[in-house]
Amino acid sequence: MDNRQPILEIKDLKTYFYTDDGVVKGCDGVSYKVYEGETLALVGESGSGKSVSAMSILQLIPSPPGKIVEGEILYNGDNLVNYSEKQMEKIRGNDIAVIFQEPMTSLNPVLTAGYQIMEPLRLHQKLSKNKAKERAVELLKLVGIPSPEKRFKEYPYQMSGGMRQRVVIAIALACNPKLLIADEPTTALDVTIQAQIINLVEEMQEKLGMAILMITHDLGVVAETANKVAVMYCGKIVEYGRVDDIFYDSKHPYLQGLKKSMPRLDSEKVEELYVIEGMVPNPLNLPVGCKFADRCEYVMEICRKKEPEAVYFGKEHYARCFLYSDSNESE
Amino acid sequence: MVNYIMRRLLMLVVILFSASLIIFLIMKAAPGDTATVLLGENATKQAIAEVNAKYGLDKPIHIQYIKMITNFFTGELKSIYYKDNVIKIVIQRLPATLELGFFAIILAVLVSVPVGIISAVKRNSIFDYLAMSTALLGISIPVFFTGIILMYIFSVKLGILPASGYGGHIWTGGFKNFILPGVSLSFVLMSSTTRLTRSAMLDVINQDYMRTAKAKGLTKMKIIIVHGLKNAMIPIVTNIGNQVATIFSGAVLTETVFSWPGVGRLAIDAVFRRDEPLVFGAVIMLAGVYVIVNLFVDILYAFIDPQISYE
Amino acid sequence: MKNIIKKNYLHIIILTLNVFFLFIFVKKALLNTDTKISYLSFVLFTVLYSIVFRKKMLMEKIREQEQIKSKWDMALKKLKKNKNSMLGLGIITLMIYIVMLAPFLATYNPVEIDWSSISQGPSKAHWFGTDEFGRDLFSRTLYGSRVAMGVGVLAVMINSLIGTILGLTAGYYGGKVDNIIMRIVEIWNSIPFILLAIVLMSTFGTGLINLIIVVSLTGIMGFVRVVRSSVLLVKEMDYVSAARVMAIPDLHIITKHILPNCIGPIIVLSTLRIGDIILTVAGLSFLGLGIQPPTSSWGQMLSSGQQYLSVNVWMSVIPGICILLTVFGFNLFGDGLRDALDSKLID
Amino acid sequence: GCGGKKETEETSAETTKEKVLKVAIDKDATNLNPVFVTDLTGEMFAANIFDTLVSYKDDVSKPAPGVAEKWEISEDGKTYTFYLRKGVKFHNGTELTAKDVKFTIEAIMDPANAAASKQYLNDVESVQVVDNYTVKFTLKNVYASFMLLLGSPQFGILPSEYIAEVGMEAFDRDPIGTGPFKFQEWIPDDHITLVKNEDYFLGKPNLDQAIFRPIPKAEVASVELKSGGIDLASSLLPQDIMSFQSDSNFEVQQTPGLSFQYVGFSAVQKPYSDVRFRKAIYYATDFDSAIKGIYGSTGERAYSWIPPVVFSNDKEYMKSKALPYDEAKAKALFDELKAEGVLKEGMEIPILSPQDAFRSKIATAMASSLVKYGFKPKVQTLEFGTLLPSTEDGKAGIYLLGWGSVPDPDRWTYALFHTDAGKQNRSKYSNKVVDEALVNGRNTADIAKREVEYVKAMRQAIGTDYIHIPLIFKNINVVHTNKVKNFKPSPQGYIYLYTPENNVDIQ
Amino acid sequence: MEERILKVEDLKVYFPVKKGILKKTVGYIKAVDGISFDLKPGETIGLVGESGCGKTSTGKALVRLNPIHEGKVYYNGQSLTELKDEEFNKLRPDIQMIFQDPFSSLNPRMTVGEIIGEPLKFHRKNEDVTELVIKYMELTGLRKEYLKRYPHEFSGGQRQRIGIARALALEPKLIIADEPVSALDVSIQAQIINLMMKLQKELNLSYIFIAHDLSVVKHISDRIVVMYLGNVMEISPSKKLYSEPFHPYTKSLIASIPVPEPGKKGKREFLQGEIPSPLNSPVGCKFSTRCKYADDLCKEKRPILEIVEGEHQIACHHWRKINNVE
Ligand SMILES: Nc1ncnc2c1ncn2[C@@H]1O[C@H](COP(=O)(O)OP(=O)(O)OP(=O)(O)O)[C@@H](O)[C@H]1O
Ligand SMILES: Nc1ncnc2c1ncn2[C@@H]1O[C@H](COP(=O)(O)OP(=O)(O)OP(=O)(O)O)[C@@H](O)[C@H]1O
Ligand SMILES: [Mg+2]
Ligand SMILES: [Mg+2]
Repeated sequence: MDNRQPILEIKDLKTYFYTDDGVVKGCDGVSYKVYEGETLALVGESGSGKSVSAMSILQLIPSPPGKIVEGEILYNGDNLVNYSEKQMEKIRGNDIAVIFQEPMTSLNPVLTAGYQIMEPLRLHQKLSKNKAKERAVELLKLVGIPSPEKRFKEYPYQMSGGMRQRVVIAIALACNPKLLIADEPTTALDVTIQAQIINLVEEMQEKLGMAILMITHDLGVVAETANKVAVMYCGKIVEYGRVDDIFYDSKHPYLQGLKKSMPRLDSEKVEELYVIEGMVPNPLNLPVGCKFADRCEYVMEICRKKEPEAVYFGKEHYARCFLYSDSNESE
Repeated sequence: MVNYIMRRLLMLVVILFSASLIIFLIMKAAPGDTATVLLGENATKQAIAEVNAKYGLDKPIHIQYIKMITNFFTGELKSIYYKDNVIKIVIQRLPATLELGFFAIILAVLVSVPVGIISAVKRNSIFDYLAMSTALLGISIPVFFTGIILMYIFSVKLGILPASGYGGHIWTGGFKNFILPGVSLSFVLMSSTTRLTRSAMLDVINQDYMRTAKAKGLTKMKIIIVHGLKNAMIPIVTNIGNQVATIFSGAVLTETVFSWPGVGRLAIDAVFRRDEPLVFGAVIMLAGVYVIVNLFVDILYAFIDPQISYE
Repeated sequence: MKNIIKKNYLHIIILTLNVFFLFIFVKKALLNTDTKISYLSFVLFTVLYSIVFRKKMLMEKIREQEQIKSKWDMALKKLKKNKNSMLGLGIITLMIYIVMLAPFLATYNPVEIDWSSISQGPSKAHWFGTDEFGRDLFSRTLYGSRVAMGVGVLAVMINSLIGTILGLTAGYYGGKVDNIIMRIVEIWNSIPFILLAIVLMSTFGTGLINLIIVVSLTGIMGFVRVVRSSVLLVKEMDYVSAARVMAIPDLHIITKHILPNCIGPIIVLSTLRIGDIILTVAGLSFLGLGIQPPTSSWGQMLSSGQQYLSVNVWMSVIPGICILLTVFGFNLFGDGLRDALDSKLID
Repeated sequence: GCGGKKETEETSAETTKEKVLKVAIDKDATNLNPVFVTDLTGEMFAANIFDTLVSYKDDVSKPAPGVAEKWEISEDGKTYTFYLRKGVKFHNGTELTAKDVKFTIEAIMDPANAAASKQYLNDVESVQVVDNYTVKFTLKNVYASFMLLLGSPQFGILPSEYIAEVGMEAFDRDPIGTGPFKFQEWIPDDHITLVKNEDYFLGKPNLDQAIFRPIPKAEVASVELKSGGIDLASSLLPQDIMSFQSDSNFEVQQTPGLSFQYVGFSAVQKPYSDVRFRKAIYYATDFDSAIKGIYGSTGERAYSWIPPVVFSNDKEYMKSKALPYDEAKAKALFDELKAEGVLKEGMEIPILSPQDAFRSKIATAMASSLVKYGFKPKVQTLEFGTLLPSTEDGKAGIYLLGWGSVPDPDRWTYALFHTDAGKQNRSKYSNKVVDEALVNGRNTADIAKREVEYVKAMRQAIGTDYIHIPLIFKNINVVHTNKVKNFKPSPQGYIYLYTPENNVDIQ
Repeated sequence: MEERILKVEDLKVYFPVKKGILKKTVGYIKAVDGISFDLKPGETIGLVGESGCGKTSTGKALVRLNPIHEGKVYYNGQSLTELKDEEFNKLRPDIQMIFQDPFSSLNPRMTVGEIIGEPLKFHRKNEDVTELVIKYMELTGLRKEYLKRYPHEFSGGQRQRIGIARALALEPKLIIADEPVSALDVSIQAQIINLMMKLQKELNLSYIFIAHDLSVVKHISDRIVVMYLGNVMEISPSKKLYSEPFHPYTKSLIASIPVPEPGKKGKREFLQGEIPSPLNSPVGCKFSTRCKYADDLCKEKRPILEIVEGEHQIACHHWRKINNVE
């Protein structure tokens, strides 16, 4: 269906952390594509490698201990893995921008909001101080901050969480990036603010036509924002597909369980929630075979022996689960 | 802000007088008296009584202390030994101490902040390792020993620097005299500041906003200087504020070794001579410097850390 | 078994060495009270060491099965990996041995005067040379370690005790109590310490006990600050709230919940303070307020040796190096400990 | 007088090649007014800035004319008449007259000034101005050392008019006298500068300027001497003096001094009051070696109180009474005392000493030897403020102190050995023979007769009762670079920059 | 009148803002500004609202971890607010609390056995502590082998179980659970929610369940108290909350929650602006600054809780108008 060239394509990315206690495979063979004007959502449990795979794109992984050991990150066909630090600096904040999860800590507390917005403008677009200021105020207005001239001079501590997150977004949008990586941009916010922010991001996407890589663990947010979804578990994508596939035709037992175990506002009261027993395995000590095997209702012998391969249910919908491997052999 | 400073200054007065009271009481508890020391071994009883009467040393302790305070405020407190106004005597020596102290502090900051930053940025490199070991060594040597060794090397062997003494204000040609005492005094502060800068910088480097800065495409240098340093300055400044006491304590030793005409040496001599008014004055001044520098540090915060405002 | 030996070779070496020392020094042990006490304390040390070692092995066995590491285990591992702090620990251990075995290692009586050989350089008869009284510097250096370590450790114990109690009280009760304690400490801190020490020592005399008391009153501010701020951190933890909701008495909360969780910074700070205190004592010696002669102390040796720089550099260089090494050792170790326990509160 | 004159002085020194002598002193002066000086340093400055009626600068044994050209002493020894030189000018140009002499003496006697030297003027009844150049003193009693007193620097003649003008207080810090050098500036604890008085009535000093720098640590003074920071220093450490002796760039000068150090015992406290104990201690420590080892060449072993430069030199006899180092005898005496129960095994024996490098080491040596006899000696080195009061009235069992005074035997003995001397008699020593001899010595003017009395006193107190162990008469040691010429040390330890016989010069 | 285990009347929790060396109080953070609700035995009441609206402050005030500025709290008819500390301490085992952060709520220096056993040593002195500890561990699904382990050896979910076991061991009647599942992963949340519901049935507990996730609250609670800036906006039986929200705030709150069904969005109208600071909150209705129906009345007069019907209460001047009710 998609013959367009993706803006970003990640192929078999492996980012490992070499810690004192052993190797943590932060993301272990992840592949996905992001197209212009589209949103790809990464969902999954805490520690499943969502952030690591995204941060690898801009080489923002703390190193040491982190290291990209394998794979390609193709941005418009160029492999970013081979870029030098100098080349990366040109990409960061300019072509690809990031919004981080914590609005409280991702702004520098001792610099004014205005200064922080002006920085990428002056750096990448080489604007003069006055021009940059004009543009920064414009950006503040764009992200819906009332009385932007006043806020321009304020420090982060003088703003509420929602406002700070808007500033972060303004920074990210400053240079009209082609790709926006949003790492749980609303997790720390209240629902009413979250709704505002999500709306804002969508508006921006419409206006600027950028691609978004949205990381979240809230399926509600996924449903509202994403075109495609990648579900991660223990450093691997266990299921991938268009948003409808994921919500209405999910295949992987983990995803199915996850959906069932969430209480829903719009449903009648059920006595007991569905439970995925057990817990996420220790990243230092991952089991062989399917990482979900220990918690899976349908676990089979083979699951504990071999890593499942991707099984396709359509052009863009696949799951890594042995439950389906037979029926799809032919493909 | 002005309000805040006023209030702090009020506190300062309380602190100073409590500090001087502590010293005064301990001194009063000590055996021995001022007159004997003043008149020397050959003094007669009558002479001692006369001296005691003259300086009011025969009055009850609380009266003596109150008199001392009132005299201090009216500017009439006189040193028994120097027979001169205590405030004047101390103020005369204050520049030497302050210049030396601040010279040492500035020297320490100039050396240790860059070294600390480089160490943090190049963590676990040979530079880091060497810098940190040297810094640790620096706080492991007694100040007075460093002093005499420096003297032997730079004055006797190399003959390039004056060994001791104060050659006038640092800006009026006395600079050469500042080098040896300044260096030996700054050692302690240098060591602790280097180490602190490193750890503060490491802390800052791991903060989210540093990642944000990197994600903007800023160069490493710019990230460290613009985004890192100002944040790291907060603990560094605190440390310097806390170390002021150490610096001035250390100055007592340094001043003795380098024949430096400072308040520390004056105070020690005054204690040895039981010159109570002078001890009183010196303690008030030294404690005052300590408190004021700390106040200054607090005010400095307001400039570094926008979250702090003293309204 | 092989594994055990391989993992614990250091402890085994130490224990063997101890037994070896015990064996060869047994004859000298009954020489005088000094040697008797030293020998006994060494025996005690060895026995304690073996008990702790055994306990550790037992614990290890249990832990090994479960593959679980506590915070302390992780800290220990981190500490062990840190070469610097291991060097520091090595120096400290060496010093402890010297302290305990000084009478057996000394070649002369450290206070024995020999006017016929004053201020000599190192020789076969006197390995480190002699001082201005013709006393053997090697023996004096060995004995001097006792004063340095003794004063350091004791003073730090008093120091940390005072600091911890004040910090705990100020931090836990807060409000007025906090305000009063902090003001008092601040006043105390604003008096330049050396001056205070001189006044105190001229008032109460210059004995060893007085010296310990006086130096243990230094730097209380730092201690109180660190303990207080870590109490403030811990106090906000929900487990303290939980304890209060469950009507656990205050004293119990302080001792069981608050104190154990502030112990890290206290240990680190204590280690670092030992070095400071050894230096302070040396500084006081320089001003003539140190340990009283004829007891050999490094500070005294250094400051009097300094007067003989033109005659015999060894007289100052040797105690100088000893002070430097010991303080360096404690600082290295304390520093590693700080990193391992991750006590950011201490700077 | 204080303040930044430094710069001008340095630049001018370069251009005109001024002769500047830089001198190390161990302590800063506290006051430059002779009336108020209490220590050696202050006296030294007074001696260079002021003149006294008579002078002992070149010869301590007899008075030479000073401001007074000549003088007469009445038959009964109670009236002294001084005839002043004409044309002696203060540094501000006014002439010195009898009025100034009277003013000076009265300033010292004024209780409001609480001068330390007031105590020596108790015997003065009046001072009279006879005419502008004649002044007459009337005494209550015969006072043998009166001339000596008038020659000491505290009695430097003050300019009465000038003081009336500026006030005593300002004068303390910015004095003018008649002396060979004028005061120029004083940066406390850093330096005091004197410049030459071109119009000095005895001659023209060679030096243009002298800078005195207080250097509290003797080892630093040596470093300064070596590095050229100073040209001349006294009171260096013996070991440093030795190394200067072998250095051809420096000259070391010695002269017997007027100061003395000793070990004292309490005469009223057991066991110290027992002469056997004192003797045992004398035997137990090798004082000869210790003194040699500790003082080096900076002094001469003392056997009696009165220094050889004064008189009553009874050295041979007293030396024969000194006890040699003898462990066996010491042990025997200690054992005897232990047997009697006077001493106990493991007894604590405090030894009080000042903090200086010499006496504290003697104390250490004594303590080290006492350990061997089963005692617990406790050396306490105290600063003077504590030491002096704790050694009063026989409170201290064993103490080390010193003495320094003008060259008169009375001043070296009466206050210390006479029963009624007061708290100066730290041992609380009391002996009839000694008392009698001291009183006789004091009230006799004939030198030969006095000598007999003092010999008697010393033989009793030291040679028989061993109430003190005399240690040393300290030499005055001065080290200076070869560039310094014509310098001669004085027994009092003063540094005279100009005397009629020695006009110090520097090349 | 039905029996009430807890009754809160006009509760106010203020934190003084102090300034200067004399620590003069210059104002108050009105964390909780007059709320009322009650709780039946065996009932669960949910407290929801945005961050900073005073949920935790309310919970902590009930167990005296926060000072009560004004208002009354009755426990089984007995007024708690008047009790002295010692008397209150006797009642403490009855009212227990479970905390949000499973990491900071357990003392890292104590073993699980000690953590659960500690309160027992003081309150159930005569019984075998270890036995009791094991009993409660098993009740909350912890294996008894864990007795000697330290908290860091457990996952978040397990730690939360330890916290629950510690609270249960005192045999409380009422448990205040402050966001017990917010810190947990979705797949673990369900385990804890189920456990809590199971225990409630078995032990006849009453819960005050604090959360900001409306769907979780709705799932576990019988009634829901919607708070905004220290005031109650609406109290509603949980069944009615989603279907019939009456208060404009509740309406927008529900509308803001993303629904996990693609394509279902678009009909939302969400709240503008942000919550005012509790230091100087609006005089009238606290929600008036963000409410599109707000008029002068709302700005001046604070609405009181009115009964809509049965257990459904609302604090709004215009609720009838807005919802077209007579
Ligand atoms: N700096 C690091 N050092 C060591 N391990 C790391 C580091 N950063 C991440 N990891 C590990 O990599 C794995 C994936 O982490 P990642 O941050 O991508 O998770 P996530 O899916 O973003 O989770 P969350 O929802 O909590 O943000 C985790 O096991 C984590 O422990
Ligand atoms: N100890 C305290 N001192 C001062 N202010 C406090 C204190 N505790 C809470 N507050 C303030 O009271 C208000 C309510 O806080 P509270 O913790 O009750 O909110 P909450 O509803 O639990 O929020 P969250 O969802 O973030 O937990 C907040 O503005 C908070 O800043
Ligand atoms: Mg993440
Ligand atoms: Mg809360």
